[in-house]
Amino acid sequence: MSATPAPDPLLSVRDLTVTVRGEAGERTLIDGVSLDLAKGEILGLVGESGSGKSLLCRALVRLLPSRALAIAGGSVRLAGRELTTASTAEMEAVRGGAIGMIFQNPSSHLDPVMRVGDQISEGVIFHRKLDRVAARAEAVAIMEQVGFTDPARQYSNYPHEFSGGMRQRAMIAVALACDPDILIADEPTTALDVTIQAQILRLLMELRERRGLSIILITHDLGVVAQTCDRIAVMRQGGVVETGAKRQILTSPQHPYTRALIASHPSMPVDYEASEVDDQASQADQAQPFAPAPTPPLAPRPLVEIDDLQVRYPVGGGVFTRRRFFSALAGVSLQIMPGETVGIVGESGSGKSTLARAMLGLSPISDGHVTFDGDSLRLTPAATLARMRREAAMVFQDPFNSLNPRFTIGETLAEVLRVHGKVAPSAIPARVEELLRLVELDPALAVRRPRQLSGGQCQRAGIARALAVDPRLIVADECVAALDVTIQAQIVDLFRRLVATMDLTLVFIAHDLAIVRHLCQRVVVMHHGRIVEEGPCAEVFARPREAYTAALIAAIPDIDPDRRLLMPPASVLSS
Amino acid sequence: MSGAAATRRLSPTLLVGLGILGLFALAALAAPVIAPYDPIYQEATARLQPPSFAHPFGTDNFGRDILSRIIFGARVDLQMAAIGVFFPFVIGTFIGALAGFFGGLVDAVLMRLIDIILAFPFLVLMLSIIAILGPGLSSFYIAMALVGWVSYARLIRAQILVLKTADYAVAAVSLGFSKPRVLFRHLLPNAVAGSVVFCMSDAVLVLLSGAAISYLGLGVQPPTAEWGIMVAEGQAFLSQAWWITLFPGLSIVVLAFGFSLIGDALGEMMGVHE
Amino acid sequence: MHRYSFILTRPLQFLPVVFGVSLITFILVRLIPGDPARVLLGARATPTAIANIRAQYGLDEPLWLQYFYFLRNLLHGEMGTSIVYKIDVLRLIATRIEPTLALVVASVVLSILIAVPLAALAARHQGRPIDHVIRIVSTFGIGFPPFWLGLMLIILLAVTVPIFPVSGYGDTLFQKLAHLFLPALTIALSLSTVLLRSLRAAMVDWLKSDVATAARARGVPESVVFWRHVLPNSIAPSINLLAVNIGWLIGGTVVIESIFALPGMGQLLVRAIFSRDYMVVQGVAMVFACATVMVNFLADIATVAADPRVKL
Amino acid sequence: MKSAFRTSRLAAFAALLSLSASFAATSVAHAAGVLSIARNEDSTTFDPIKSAQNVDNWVFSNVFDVLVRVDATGTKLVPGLAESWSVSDDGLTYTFKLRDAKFSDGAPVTAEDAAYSLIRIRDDKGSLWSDSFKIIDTATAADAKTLVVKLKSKSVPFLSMMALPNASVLPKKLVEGAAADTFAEKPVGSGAFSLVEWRRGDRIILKKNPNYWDAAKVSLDGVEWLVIPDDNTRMLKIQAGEVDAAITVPFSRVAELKKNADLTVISDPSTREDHMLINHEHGPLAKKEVREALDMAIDKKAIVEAATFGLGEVAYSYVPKGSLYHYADNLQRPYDPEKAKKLLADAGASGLTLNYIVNAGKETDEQIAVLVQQQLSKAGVTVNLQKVDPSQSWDMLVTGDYDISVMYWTNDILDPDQKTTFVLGHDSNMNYMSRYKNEEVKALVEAARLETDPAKREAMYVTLQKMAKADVNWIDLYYSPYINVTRKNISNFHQNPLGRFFLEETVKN
Repeated sequence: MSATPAPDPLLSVRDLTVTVRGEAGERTLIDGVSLDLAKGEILGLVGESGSGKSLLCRALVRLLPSRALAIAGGSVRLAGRELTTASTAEMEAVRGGAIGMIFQNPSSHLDPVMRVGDQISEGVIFHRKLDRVAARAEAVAIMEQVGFTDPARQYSNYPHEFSGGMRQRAMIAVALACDPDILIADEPTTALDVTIQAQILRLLMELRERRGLSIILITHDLGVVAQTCDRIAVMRQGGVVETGAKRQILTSPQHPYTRALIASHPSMPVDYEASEVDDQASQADQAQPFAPAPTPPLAPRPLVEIDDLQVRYPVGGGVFTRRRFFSALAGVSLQIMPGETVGIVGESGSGKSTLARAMLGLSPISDGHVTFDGDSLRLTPAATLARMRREAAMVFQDPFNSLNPRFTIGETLAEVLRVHGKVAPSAIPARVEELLRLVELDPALAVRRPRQLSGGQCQRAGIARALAVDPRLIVADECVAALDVTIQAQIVDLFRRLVATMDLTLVFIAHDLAIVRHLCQRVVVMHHGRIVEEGPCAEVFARPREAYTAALIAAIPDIDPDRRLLMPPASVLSS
Repeated sequence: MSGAAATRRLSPTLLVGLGILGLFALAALAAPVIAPYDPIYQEATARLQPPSFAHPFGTDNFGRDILSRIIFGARVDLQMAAIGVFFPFVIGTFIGALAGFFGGLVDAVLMRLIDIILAFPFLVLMLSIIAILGPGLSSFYIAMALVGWVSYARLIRAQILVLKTADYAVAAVSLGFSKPRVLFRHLLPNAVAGSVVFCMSDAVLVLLSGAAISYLGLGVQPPTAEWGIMVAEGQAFLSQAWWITLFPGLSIVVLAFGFSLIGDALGEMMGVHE
Repeated sequence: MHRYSFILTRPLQFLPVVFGVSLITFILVRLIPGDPARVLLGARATPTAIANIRAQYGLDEPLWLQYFYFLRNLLHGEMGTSIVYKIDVLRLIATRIEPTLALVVASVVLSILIAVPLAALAARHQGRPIDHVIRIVSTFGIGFPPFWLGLMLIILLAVTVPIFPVSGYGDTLFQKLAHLFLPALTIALSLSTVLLRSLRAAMVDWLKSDVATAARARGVPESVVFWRHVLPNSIAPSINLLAVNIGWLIGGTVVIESIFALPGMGQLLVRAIFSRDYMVVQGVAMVFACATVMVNFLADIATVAADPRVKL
Repeated sequence: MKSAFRTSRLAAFAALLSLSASFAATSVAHAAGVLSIARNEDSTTFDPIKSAQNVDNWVFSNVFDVLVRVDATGTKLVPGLAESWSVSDDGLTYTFKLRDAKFSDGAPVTAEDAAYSLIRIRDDKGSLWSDSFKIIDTATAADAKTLVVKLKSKSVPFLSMMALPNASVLPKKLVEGAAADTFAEKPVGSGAFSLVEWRRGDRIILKKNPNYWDAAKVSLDGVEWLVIPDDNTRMLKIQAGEVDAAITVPFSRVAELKKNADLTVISDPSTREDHMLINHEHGPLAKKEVREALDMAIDKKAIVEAATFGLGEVAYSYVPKGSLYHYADNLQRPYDPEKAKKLLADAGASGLTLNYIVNAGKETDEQIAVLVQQQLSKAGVTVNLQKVDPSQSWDMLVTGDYDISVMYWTNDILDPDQKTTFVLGHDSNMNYMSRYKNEEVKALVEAARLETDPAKREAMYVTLQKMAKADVNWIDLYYSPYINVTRKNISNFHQNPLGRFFLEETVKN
């Protein structure tokens, strides 16, 4: 599987430097990067956001995103041919013809108003000079290769008519259409669910085998790299800090940054503490090592009780046609005890966010009951909502978007305190400072607006805002999904400390099972608007009862290079 | 993307736009000081004089100094642009915000109302209002407000519809903020950017509507100096005294240019496209 | 197809709009001081003659009853009789629809012919001198009062250099096109600037978009990227803008019609308002309303056709 | 058909783009003898009894004929369809002898038709002229060519009224048999021309009527009346040679058009008089001295200079210059703002503020308003201008919601009685909305109507003109001519003072 680098690499990058002309003069974005890619090799390019990995790959084919950017030095040689000085026409032949690209977000990279098949045959027409009919036949053949079930018909569909996974397949088909030697895959699976991610990664590896492709796989996820690549290059701040064979990098990282990266990865501890869990699944007596279990034994009443909850949205239909509904939640029942930390996992569209919002009375309920500390949202909506607003708070996914961009962090917090009136107006500034310290933010940041903060800082501010109400319940909806792994680890730690010290009940929603495994006592697995499995974390992860849960767990790319990436059986996922 | 960089330094577009607007505003404020003549003073012996040292922009058929009339006209036209935009903006923003935020029946009713007004011939409304209330600027403003709010309402409604699903809006609701607080403190300030940009092109529209109404014979009361009416009245002398129409016409064009530049620059700064 | 099913249901929404327009028009024109009978009789008006005319046209009835009659007539496909022209309003309008319609269509076509190439040129050279020139010239274009611009065009292209006719409407298609050119150009010079700005902005965005990057990454030449990917994607937002502007145009060609002596509905409307010819004002307003609604309807269809994602 | 459409469209586009063809030429594709006239408004109807507007009368005179006509000077009645007429001694019975004339469809014009037309204008529900023709008792055909009209009471102006285009003789058979507006769409008359097509809002196309009784005299093959509302465009249209004539030339354009060697500017005397109405019921305006002061404070000469560009003439009597019984020596108060100020002070009306209703969209009226405002300010009078559309100003004048306003009057009959009655005779319109009241004047108006001796009658009208001036019933401003312009190749294009165009005499070379 691991090919040794050929003596004469297919692609050779030397001292590549990209600069940007700005108002304050020139800045270097890619700083003297050197890389080699052998034929048939998969090179993993790893780094966090802003490390320059995407820009590097664009620079290879000279598709810099702005005219202010320029290749300032170095060379890119493709099979001995220099690309940095090639003519426009030559580059057009290289792009697609020799180097194909796959992008992170297939939804935005596929032309929404052009049929998928036409986008595949477009490159065929330009590179292979085929006529329309022949190009179409070629495109259909490639679509079949990448896993379209009915390519002849699907040729005429538009991108939005496909799921995310199929769109990424289409993107791959577009890149493969002209039979390139090198495939650059820029975060090809980041926007996808784990099970789909596994399928796409497998597809890439198959293609490599079948076509002898060389692949540069850009990703932030070390797990993905561990499961797929031959060699790894770690990037940080525009430069490559470390390159080497996969096993060598993962097992004996040299650079401290690589070490930090590996340490932050929320790997699934395979055997760790599995033995500690016994079979009793009663929720009342959980002695977890993470939480000090502050639950008063005499208060068995659940804080939140959800009973056969249904949420439906109308889709389509009109005057003449019958209205049709989409069931986001199809009968969910769940109890959350005070002081518990519950993780809700599931893939996109499984209804986990809807559940979170319905739980807090933020989504209209079609049927069923939500009870908050004994008050029913159905029976006494006004009073229950009022209580919820005072005693529960939410933390959101997008750290920037969850804070009003016009308010400073201080203003955001102060407003909450003022509205809730739990703190005397004169004491507000002090309380704001206290809250910021609680989430380990420098109080000096209070005067900044969200845009002037990093994602991690914003997320801390978001948590501080949730804490400002002095809540008993915090619902965190995918609150680390948008963050880099090192930041993710810090936020998860913060949550763990807060839960431990503040008598909080936490509902933590995530698609990343590893994080939930780390943080939560109990896990709830959702699929298609229903709960398919729930139970103590350790037990569910160790011995999943449902095939779906098992598939979900198996699809997580582990950082351990020896663990095989399992593609879940299609029967479990198709629905 | 480059929003942060753009806000720090004023773009040249904005500077030129503000410069033009500022120049006219200055002319309007200092009109009595800088205008060489009384704008309504008629000099019987100096009718239809071409531009000269005494009258840089010439005189009209009453022997009034065009330059002075343009300077004083700036007062009326800037006021027209400002008020003609302000009320539609305020009304439209308010209604659009309510429709977008509350949805349901409120939205349905308001949207039908907007449809009706959009389908209503502007001219019927304009001429009727002026006829009913009597001619003059206030009738003009009322008519502009009755029609103009629709554009703003649509813009704001669309923005609110998007923003109310934004996480910070949901967060505000989940924190128990009252509806007015969520709407007016959190959503609206973030929604108005597009409308502020639109204001600038709307101001141009207001000026031109005023000129068109003058052409149809109903505008500002004579002998008030106003550019649109000066162009309209000057048309009678188009072939013998081009300067009567040219200079006020150019004033409208240049002011409109200024507004457009400001609109462009604001749009770029706020990342808004019309 | 399902995406187009709104074509069947949408017309139901037209009814309240047209009804609303008729009601507002009815009330508004009757609030205007002035009496059609007096206008008709002129300086020689005597009270008996006025009363006679008012009775003849039912103007002495209570307002609600007049509106009721109006609606009743409408159900029979009638809009009453013009007080000034003494003929059936619908017949009167029918004689005046074509020039207005032709003018609007010609203006829109001309605007598109002007706006699309210029927007393309500007967007593809964003930030370069040609872009600035196009933007500045087009920004200037917005501010010209149309009546002034129209006259200048006549003086320039019909009198000084007699290429086009000064005014009027023709008999043959060829003549009509010749007569429509200058008025359409007058409108197009301002309409195209609006269109140009919006198109340019969209094109600039799409040129930077992932779609364009992806197309370039598969070796598609820049010009093809532009015409096959950027342009089709940039059109959708402009359709709505165009629809709104056409809506304005339908009721706003009066000044142009008057300057170019086009025998269209705008002129009819203004004369009807000034002479308090209630029935004609109502009729024209309703025709305009229907036209605006139709334009929006067509714009919806065009939007759906231009963007397969859109569902209405 | 479709492909034909497409090719012609393609051809059109090619031509548009190459700009090679001169489109102007295509639009002047008139037959050699067709006179095209540009005017600012379209006709409203072809039923003469249903209109009271000049735009219609102009065309009525082309298409229809009347029993008695007013001559080109506007001072004499001459035979029309009636070869001759006689009046009974008691002044109640008029007998008209009709000439051998035919309608454009070839049917003869009979006394029956004439009688029917007169009864129709008196009795028809849609007639706007019922009041004026109430004076007719009976109208009968004594034989095919003899019409006898009996009046209810004596009326000297009656014969002049027979010259109104609205009293044109219509074919009884066609009008009676047709539905209400069918005849108006396809009119048949006995005038010099007949209607070919009416493209509403665009043009009226007339062709020569071969059955016209004086057809030999008619030189034109046809006439086209084009509608070009914008003054500038209308003038540019004739400058570009796209029409043969353009009427209602704005005063401001005359000097420039005169310089054009291809054009003839024609100035025909009219009966138009512009005057300033004063609301006699409003406060100090009831005082004669105040009105006198206003008359003195208004510099009519300056108005004539600035607003009519010297083309008008200062007015001093309500009977227009050149028309019947005009008194040329009437009083003219000199312009004297100082004296006016003093008069106002004496009358206790210093610091007078007046509400001036201005007709919107009338170039000259707006100019006068601006001039008057400044002139009166010199006499210490503040004038607030209020610009409203003409229909509304009319309403405001009727309800008395005004102090002063400038209006004009053009005679449509030759006899001064009509205007005198409307202006001085206390009739139902409050003396032309001025609310002027003078019993002595009123009695004299009545008497003048019945006086058959021309000399005595003239004396009575002279007295009336003096009395009105003394009372300042209104302020006479200026008389102005009809100003039209034709291309150089057009001759005999004239209007009489009552506005009738004599197109049967016009020649296109």
